[in-house]
Amino acid sequence: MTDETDLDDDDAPGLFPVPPIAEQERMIEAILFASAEPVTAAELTRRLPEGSDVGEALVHLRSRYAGRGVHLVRVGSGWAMRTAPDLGWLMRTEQVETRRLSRAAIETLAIIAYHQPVTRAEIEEIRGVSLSRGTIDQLMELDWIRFGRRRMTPGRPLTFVVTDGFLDHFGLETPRDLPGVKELREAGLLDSRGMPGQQRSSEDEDEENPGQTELFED
Amino acid sequence: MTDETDLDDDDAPGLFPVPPIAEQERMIEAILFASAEPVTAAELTRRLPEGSDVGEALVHLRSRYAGRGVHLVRVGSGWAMRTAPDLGWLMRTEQVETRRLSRAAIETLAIIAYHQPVTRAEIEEIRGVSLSRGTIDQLMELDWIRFGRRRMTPGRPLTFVVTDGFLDHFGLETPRDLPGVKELREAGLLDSRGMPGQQRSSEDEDEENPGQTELFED
Amino acid sequence: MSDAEATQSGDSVAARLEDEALIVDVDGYEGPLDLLLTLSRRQKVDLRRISVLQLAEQYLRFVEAARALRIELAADYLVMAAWLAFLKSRLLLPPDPSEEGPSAEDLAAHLAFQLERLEAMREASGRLMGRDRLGREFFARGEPETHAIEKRTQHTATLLELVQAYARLRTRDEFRPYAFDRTDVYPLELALERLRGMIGEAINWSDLAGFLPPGWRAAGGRRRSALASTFAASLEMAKQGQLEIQQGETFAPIRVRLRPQGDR
Repeated sequence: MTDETDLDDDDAPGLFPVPPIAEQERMIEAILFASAEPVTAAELTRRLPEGSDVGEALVHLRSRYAGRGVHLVRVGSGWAMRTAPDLGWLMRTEQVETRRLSRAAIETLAIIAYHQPVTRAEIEEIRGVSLSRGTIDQLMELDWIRFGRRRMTPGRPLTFVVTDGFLDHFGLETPRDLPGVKELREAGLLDSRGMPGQQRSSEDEDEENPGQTELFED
Repeated sequence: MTDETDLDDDDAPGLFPVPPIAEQERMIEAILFASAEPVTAAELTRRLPEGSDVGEALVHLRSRYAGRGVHLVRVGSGWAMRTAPDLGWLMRTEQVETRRLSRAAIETLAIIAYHQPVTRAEIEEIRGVSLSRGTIDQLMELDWIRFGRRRMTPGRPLTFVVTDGFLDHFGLETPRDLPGVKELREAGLLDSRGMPGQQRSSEDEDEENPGQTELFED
Repeated sequence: MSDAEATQSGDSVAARLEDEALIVDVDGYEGPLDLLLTLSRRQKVDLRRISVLQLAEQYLRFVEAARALRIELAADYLVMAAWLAFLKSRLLLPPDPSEEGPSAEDLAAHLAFQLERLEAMREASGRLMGRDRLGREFFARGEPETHAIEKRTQHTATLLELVQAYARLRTRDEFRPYAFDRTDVYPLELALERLRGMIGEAINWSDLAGFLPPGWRAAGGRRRSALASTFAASLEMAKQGQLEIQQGETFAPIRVRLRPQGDR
């Protein structure tokens, strides 16, 4: 067991000289930054070394942040750091509601990742159901898949491949780094249920994807 | 099925002049302040007006916060604002109780960090015991490790590498900043040497320590 | 402890006592390498100058002692013991020029390297965990701001979900339900629909074959399928009292007509 050396917890006040005002300012800055809600001046006084002048430090801190991208503001009875109101438009994408991908979508994505480049017909063959247009659209919108080269077989079907955005999201460097079923099991990430051997001819179906021609080109 | 609101209403288009660097700095300051997670330079570039020089603005911002209660830190491919470590004692109320890791998990983590990318077999060879199932699982759950590239040796084994989340947690800019990594490398202790006379060693040798190149290239 | 043992040199007794102290702790070791590292620390020298021969002897003594105390040692401890016994004999004997493979010195050097490397990783992990850490010494923004003007739904999935989905598909492949994949099949539903639509015209007896859809009339599989379905449809309609069926003799054409109004 590693010994995590305990830091000497010395906020013991009184014994130490009052830190300079610039240091008090630093302390308040850190507390306000890390706090989940506004902090009252009384609370700051309680947390800072004895003899600190919270009022004065706040004045300094406030003027330091004047005109910056972040401001020191009063919120109710407390103090907080807030981004400058004129930069609100930058925060727009912060609020995202995350929703899990549907089963159809994740299965389709998995097939594309493991078999790319793969045609629509191949995806349907593996899943055993036909592929809805919405699924492909959704994965495209997420920028996780894109069109690959056309397959050089009769009908020249379109193929799908995964994007760099996909690799990024899933923390992979290349699609080849996807773990195999056996490796997952070894890493303890999968039930150790027996997995029948995989057998599938990667024969190209000659299949037309009418209506998608115009989407080709990336 | 789900209606995803259009996301292509892009931030400030090229119609507007590029804001001055001080303004770019403000914007980055606001974005990083607003986010608890590191934000990549690519993401900053995407969110700032076209033509902005994120790299330069970050340099300015970093020096502005030098010595303050809050710092601008680099975390792998991302950037984040973090409180100065010397003020940790002030943050008693914000401290989170972290789950204690087993010795096996800690050592496995260190081996992955120092030897990355590293295969399961190499981890086991270094520790002299087999890797228990829960260990990798636990480290992945903490988002401290992920799959790396497959090793280009027979069997193409999976490798493990540490994540930006790991760097963030331990206050490291890059894996190069791991304590003592240089000395360990010079002492040859990060080489993957197999037992003399075993086939395994020949595989490893014709690979010229991929761990090192990976670790020290950007 | 017998008197005979007590007369041994003080050093040896001390070593034995230490070994026995270790035995109590045998569960505390993670494996042979871990145990070897602990033993090697007792040489109180830099790991680079460790005496592998001495270490091998210490280890073998430990295993002996464990046996004497009837402690079950895991197989890997015994494998290591066998290997160290072999290494020890090789180190003691003059090298046999006819022998192939790595020299005893190479093997010993590698063991020393392994110990040094494990020690280094132990130290490194200690230093790593001793670093200033997020949420302990330094902190992220406590109150991330979300000036959301618009809400955006982001779909997300983890690598594990992705891979498990794939694994699931791979299993299911084997159990794909039986499906009728042939294309040249004229379904009963279609035949019924067609016959219902046309029967009104058949006031007089009409050959069933006349109701076959265009494109299914040429001899062959398609015709057979269409004829069978149309016949089945006619049986169904006859059962419902909507038409009558007639066949002059065996293998003669089957004829149908609308059931006269009065009979309904």
